[in-house]
Amino acid sequence: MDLNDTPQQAEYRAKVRSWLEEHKHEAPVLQGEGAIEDEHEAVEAHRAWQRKLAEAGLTGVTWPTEYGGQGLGPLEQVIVNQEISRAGVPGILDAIGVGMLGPTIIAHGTEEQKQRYLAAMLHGDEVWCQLFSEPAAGSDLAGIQSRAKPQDDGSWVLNGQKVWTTNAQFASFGLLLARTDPDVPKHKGLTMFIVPMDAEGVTVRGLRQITGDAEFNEVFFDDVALDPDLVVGPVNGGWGTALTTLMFERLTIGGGGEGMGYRADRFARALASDPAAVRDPEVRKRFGELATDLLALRFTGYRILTALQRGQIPGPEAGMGKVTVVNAAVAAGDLIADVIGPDAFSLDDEWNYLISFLPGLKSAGGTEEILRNTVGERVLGLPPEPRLDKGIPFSELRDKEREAAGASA
Amino acid sequence: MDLNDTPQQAEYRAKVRSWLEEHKHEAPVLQGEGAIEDEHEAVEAHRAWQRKLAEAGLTGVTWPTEYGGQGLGPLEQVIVNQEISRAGVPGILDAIGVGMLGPTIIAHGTEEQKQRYLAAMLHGDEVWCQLFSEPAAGSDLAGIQSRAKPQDDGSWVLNGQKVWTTNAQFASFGLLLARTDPDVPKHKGLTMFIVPMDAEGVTVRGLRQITGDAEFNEVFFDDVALDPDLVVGPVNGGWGTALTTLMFERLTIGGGGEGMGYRADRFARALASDPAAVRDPEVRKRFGELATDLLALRFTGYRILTALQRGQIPGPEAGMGKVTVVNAAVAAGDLIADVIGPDAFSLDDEWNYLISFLPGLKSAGGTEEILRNTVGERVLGLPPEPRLDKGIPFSELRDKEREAAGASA
Amino acid sequence: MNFELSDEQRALQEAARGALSRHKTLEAARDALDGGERLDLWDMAREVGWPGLLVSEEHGGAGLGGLDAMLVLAECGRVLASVPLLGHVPATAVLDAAGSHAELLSALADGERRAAFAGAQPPGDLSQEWTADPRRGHARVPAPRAEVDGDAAVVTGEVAWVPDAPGADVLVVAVVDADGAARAVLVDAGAQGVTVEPVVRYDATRLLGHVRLDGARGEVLAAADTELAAAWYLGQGLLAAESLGAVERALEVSVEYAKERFTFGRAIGSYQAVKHALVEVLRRQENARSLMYYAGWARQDAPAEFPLAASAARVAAGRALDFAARELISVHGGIGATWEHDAPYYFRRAQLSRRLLGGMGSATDRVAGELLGQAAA
Amino acid sequence: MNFELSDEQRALQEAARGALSRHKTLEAARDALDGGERLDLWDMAREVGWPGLLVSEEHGGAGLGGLDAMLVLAECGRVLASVPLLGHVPATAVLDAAGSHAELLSALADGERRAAFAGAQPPGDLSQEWTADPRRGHARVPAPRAEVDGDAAVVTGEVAWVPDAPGADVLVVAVVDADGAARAVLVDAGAQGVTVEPVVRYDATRLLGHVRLDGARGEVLAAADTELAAAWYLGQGLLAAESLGAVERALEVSVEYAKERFTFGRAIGSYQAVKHALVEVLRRQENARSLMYYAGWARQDAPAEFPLAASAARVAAGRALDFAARELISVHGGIGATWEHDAPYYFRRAQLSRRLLGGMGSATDRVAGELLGQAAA
Repeated sequence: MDLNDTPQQAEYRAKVRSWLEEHKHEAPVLQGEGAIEDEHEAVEAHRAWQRKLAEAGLTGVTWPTEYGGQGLGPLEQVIVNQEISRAGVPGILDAIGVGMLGPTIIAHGTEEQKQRYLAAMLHGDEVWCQLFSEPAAGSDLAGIQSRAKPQDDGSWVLNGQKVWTTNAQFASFGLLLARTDPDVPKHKGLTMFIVPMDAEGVTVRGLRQITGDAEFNEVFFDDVALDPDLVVGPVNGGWGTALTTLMFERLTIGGGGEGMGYRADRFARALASDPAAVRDPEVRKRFGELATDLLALRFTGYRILTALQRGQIPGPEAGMGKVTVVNAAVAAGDLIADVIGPDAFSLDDEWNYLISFLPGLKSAGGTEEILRNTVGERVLGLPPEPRLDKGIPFSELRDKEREAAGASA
Repeated sequence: MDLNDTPQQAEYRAKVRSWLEEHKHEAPVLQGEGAIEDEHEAVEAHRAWQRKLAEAGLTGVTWPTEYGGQGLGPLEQVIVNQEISRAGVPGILDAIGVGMLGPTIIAHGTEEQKQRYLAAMLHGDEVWCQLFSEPAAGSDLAGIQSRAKPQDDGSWVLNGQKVWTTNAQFASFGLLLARTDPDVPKHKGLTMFIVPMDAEGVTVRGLRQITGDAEFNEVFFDDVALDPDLVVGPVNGGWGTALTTLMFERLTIGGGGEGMGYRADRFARALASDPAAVRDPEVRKRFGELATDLLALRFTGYRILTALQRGQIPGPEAGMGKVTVVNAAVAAGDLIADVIGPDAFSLDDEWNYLISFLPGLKSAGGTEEILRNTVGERVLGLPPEPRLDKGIPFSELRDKEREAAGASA
Repeated sequence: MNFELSDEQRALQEAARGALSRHKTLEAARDALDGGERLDLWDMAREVGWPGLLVSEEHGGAGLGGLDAMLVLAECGRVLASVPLLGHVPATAVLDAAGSHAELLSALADGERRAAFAGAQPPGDLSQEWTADPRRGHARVPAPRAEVDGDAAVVTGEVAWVPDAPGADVLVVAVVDADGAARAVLVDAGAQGVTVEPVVRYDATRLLGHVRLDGARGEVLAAADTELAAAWYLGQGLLAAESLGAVERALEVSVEYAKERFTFGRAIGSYQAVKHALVEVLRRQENARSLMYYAGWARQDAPAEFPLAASAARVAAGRALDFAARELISVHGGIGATWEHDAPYYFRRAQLSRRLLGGMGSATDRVAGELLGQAAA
Repeated sequence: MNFELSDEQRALQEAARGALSRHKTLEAARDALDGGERLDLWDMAREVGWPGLLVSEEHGGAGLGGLDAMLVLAECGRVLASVPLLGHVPATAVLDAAGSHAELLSALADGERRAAFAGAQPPGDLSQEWTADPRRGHARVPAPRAEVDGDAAVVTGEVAWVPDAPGADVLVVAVVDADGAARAVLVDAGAQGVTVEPVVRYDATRLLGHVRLDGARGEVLAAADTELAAAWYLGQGLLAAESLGAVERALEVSVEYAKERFTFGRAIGSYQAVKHALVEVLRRQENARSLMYYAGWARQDAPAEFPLAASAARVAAGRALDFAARELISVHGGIGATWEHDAPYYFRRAQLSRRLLGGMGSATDRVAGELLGQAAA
């Protein structure tokens, strides 16, 4: 067991660190004291910072060099992330585009698409958003209802609604999954599109969360015309294209761990400042248990990084880290608010934010239930639930559901 | 709200109490210090005590008078139970027979059966056991495989195995559910029988639990011949007959609550004897939570009694009391053993017994999962799980299962 | 044996539900957080006679019992209505027990004037101290001290997070005199040396205030310390009731959605993960209800058990609400965590309630302490 | 970055599994409870070189690391094998660090002689005391006291529930001298004033003893108090490993049964209630594994973190085993709670392990104490 870098990694880390050391005064302040208040200004400053990182080769670390990347491995990406975090500067503005959507285009896009979109994405000139989830297609992503109808001239007309869309309010493009054939089973009639967010008929609406902030958006499509060259991957083969995106999503999440700031030492500081809490065995018991979970997460992260380094792709069990971290953070918020009392809910209190943010995080990126199903079936080899929607054309499914709901109501 | 008896109830209670006061010296000591050690002797002494209670009208309180009962309501039965518990004497030997099996015969038996069996059951002369559960039919009771084949002379030949049978080792008769037609869906081919436990081909084997005691038995049937007059209720209508038994089982359980001795004050005494434990906020927190659950159980019991008194039959939600009590008792055992340390597991320690007994109790009488399904569907009105066994002849079901198990293995 | 609600109590429940249904309480809960005015339902409460629920009939009240007040609070809790009864009702109970101040009592019973109870947690098996909630932190603070001279008292100290203190006309304060005995003191909210600092945290339907007394003059009430303790536990019971009501509604909404929302071709309520969790809400709800009945019964018929009963009711109902509010969000998927949905307001209610009036931790500890104390005796 | 087992470590694991597979350990666990002889696998352990795992090569040991010892204990834990390493290994680690007694060390490394560690829990953020496990009850007791004169020590006191003490030839005892400093003392098990009372509780594979020292003479070892502390935490890590191994096997058996057993026409493993619970076992198992690696790594490369790492590993593995053993019973329905089934022996292992070596409670408290202490610094 060795948590140290290899000589090559150490050299790379030194290079990254020295660049950051030299340039960190150019980074914008986006959080905490002195943060840029105006949202638009903040985005523009963040965009400029991404451009600098890109020019220094610190974005798209794992992208092929032909598309502006560095052609390096996931460990180098992790080193960059660690050094950025250590330097206390922001990461890139468009982590979703560069981390998940760009790689999807690299895997499934046409050469024209790659030339047109990738460089601008990498430099932050054009930010992207992911248009997959819908109000009625969350856990069951293939249940998407947004409809793109083919036109005689080869173009498409899109109608529908997406939800939980991060960055949509300033994105230039979205990668969107739409139903293009409702008369086949639900996984088979989907297609992936690039959607220019400034196209006519696209409306973005902020969606406020418990925190009061609009961390996500709803996006509405009203007769949006899409050119034929906006299709990514095969028509009606969008499910396969989407699986690539989801694989990169898992890779992004799997590499992190304590990245969300839910670290045992942070919670320890909050408790250590209250002598009565430090002396209370009940407080210590609760803290000891949740801290154990958070520590486990850190070292599970190292195991995943080791696997990545060996060229293995993390399986669905890597997603369990989210279950661990969310539940431990909920326990920490509960405990700290129990110790502080109602004053933990002061508007500017970090615990107020944490406690409010977690319930939304819990279902973001797939519920715990779906994850447990997947891990149970794919890792433990347990048999699947009976599926009532298999092989049934999508258009008939909805009628069946309405009927069933009527019967049980 | 009023926890007092009505004048009639108070009068009845006084009568019961005075009889017990007068006769309690005649009761055998079956537990604790001075208990009869030999099992056979203990059973015989208990049988004699049941006879005395029967003669005093303190068994079969709710049975119709024509079959030797008192024709009273469930509240009077509860009063008898409470007074027996208060007097510190044992209840009847054959609670299963008198509480569940006798009432089934009263509801579905022929007049000849009633005349032949009920009086001897009530007086403890003939003890009964319930032969429903099988190794492969626990939660899914209708999946019973014990097979009774009709003979040309109208008699039946029984083969199969039952399990979790209390009192089988000294029972005279068993009420048994067997499959009589495998070529119809599983609920439709069952029949209820009376089985003389001394018939040729019946073998009883004790089944030891974690405690080390054989609290249950396995019962094997090897070409056991059953006369036609041993059928209870309609041939192939056994499922309906069994539902009556299960309803009486729920009634028996619903009326109790803290009857198993899992009372908050009992656990409090164990903790109160350890001053370090009393001062430890973590111990107090855990005890406070489990004690709250146990208190809730007591007062839920009063609500159920109130409903019984009003002639209502408790619904499946009454079964949740078992979930509450088992989990609270597990928490209590955990806590007390944490406080005492390894010495809690001394052979003669009551906590050793409690901790060992609870895991078996957890699945006895239906698992928590099945109960939650039932309550979710019948009380909350949630839709059922998809059922893959509906309408399929029993004989084909097993083949399908084997096939599915092979596919997933 | 009768451990169910009487017909009168059911009528009281129904009347409360009816009265509250005419107000958009949930929208008000959201608006208030967004800077809107709190929807104060005191006038409605006066119309239906709630301010005098526990005031004896001779003083113009309804002369009802603790359980009746709990039933009303449960209905308020269902719809997150802001009705300042949590502070008012225990205060009137102490005043009524003292038997003095008939005129004030009538005004309070009528709702013309409003009271709040700046209570203290009574001594337990391990400590002889009366303690108050602190502004911030884990250590409890001593209840205010008073110099007593006959009926007059001069009070100094602070009680933080007092329910319904802002806007109250009079305060009933639990204080400790020079001999260490607990006394009930009536203080006019406008008197010199009295400051009530209004505070809003997380759940804007909740009217809270830090009550600071700097040599404030008040009148000692002829209420025994057992009455002060009973008022504290009444507060626990009322909070339990409020939480129970919120659980009931959260469960209804969750069940409804679980029947209608489909995923993978099945209603989500048909999946065990959802079904079993909702049954768990039901289990906790019914346990909490049984203990609320226990608390109501004990206050009347077994006062020695009231500390145990009210604390247990609070623990059960509080835990039920914690669980139910999270499940309400969770069953709705992401949409349950949005500002527009009702679920977050139940969550906010759960979060704040859990930390009020000593917090759930003290209540749980008290359940243990009562039983351990009895066992040691 | 390499946070996985080396090829050598995998080979060690496989060899251990192979060696253990030739013994009917589960049947032995059952028989021993029924009054049969405990199946002592010491001879097997000697053959494969386990007694000297942590002894340096110059003294005839394998000179391996803490993680290697944990991997062996995990394999023993899988099959509930009774191999008295939990006491022996930490004792040899202290002796090896002391650097004296070469002859004894060789004999211990070879397994010709056997040692046990009568350890004490080191001071934490709130207390400066070294404490030992008591015979019964919640209060910990002070570690044995010693009068030290040069290399000689006279020791008085008791350590209860010492793993593998019965039958050990020598004892390494953690004592406190007149200055309050912790010292390691080597005591011959046969020396005057030494009594080892064998005790069996609940899990008959477990060799335990109450070690009583009445003015027993021993030799002070040149091991720093940090070595004594490290040996205590090594015990925590080994217990964690043993528990993790048991979890692995419990999960395998549970999953296998969940695929084969049908109810209502479906394999029970297809129901979410069963599936999600088994995934929960997996989640806890993998968290425990990560922390066991952490403990192994920290002992070698970050000794200051070893108390935290080993305590956390114990908490995670202990909680995983608690859950896994109950789930193993529960997934099997009633049959899982019968004497003939293997499940109860995993349950017994979980129950007893939880209360050994300070108990899970102390370990959890220590995780908190380490982090709170750092945060306050």
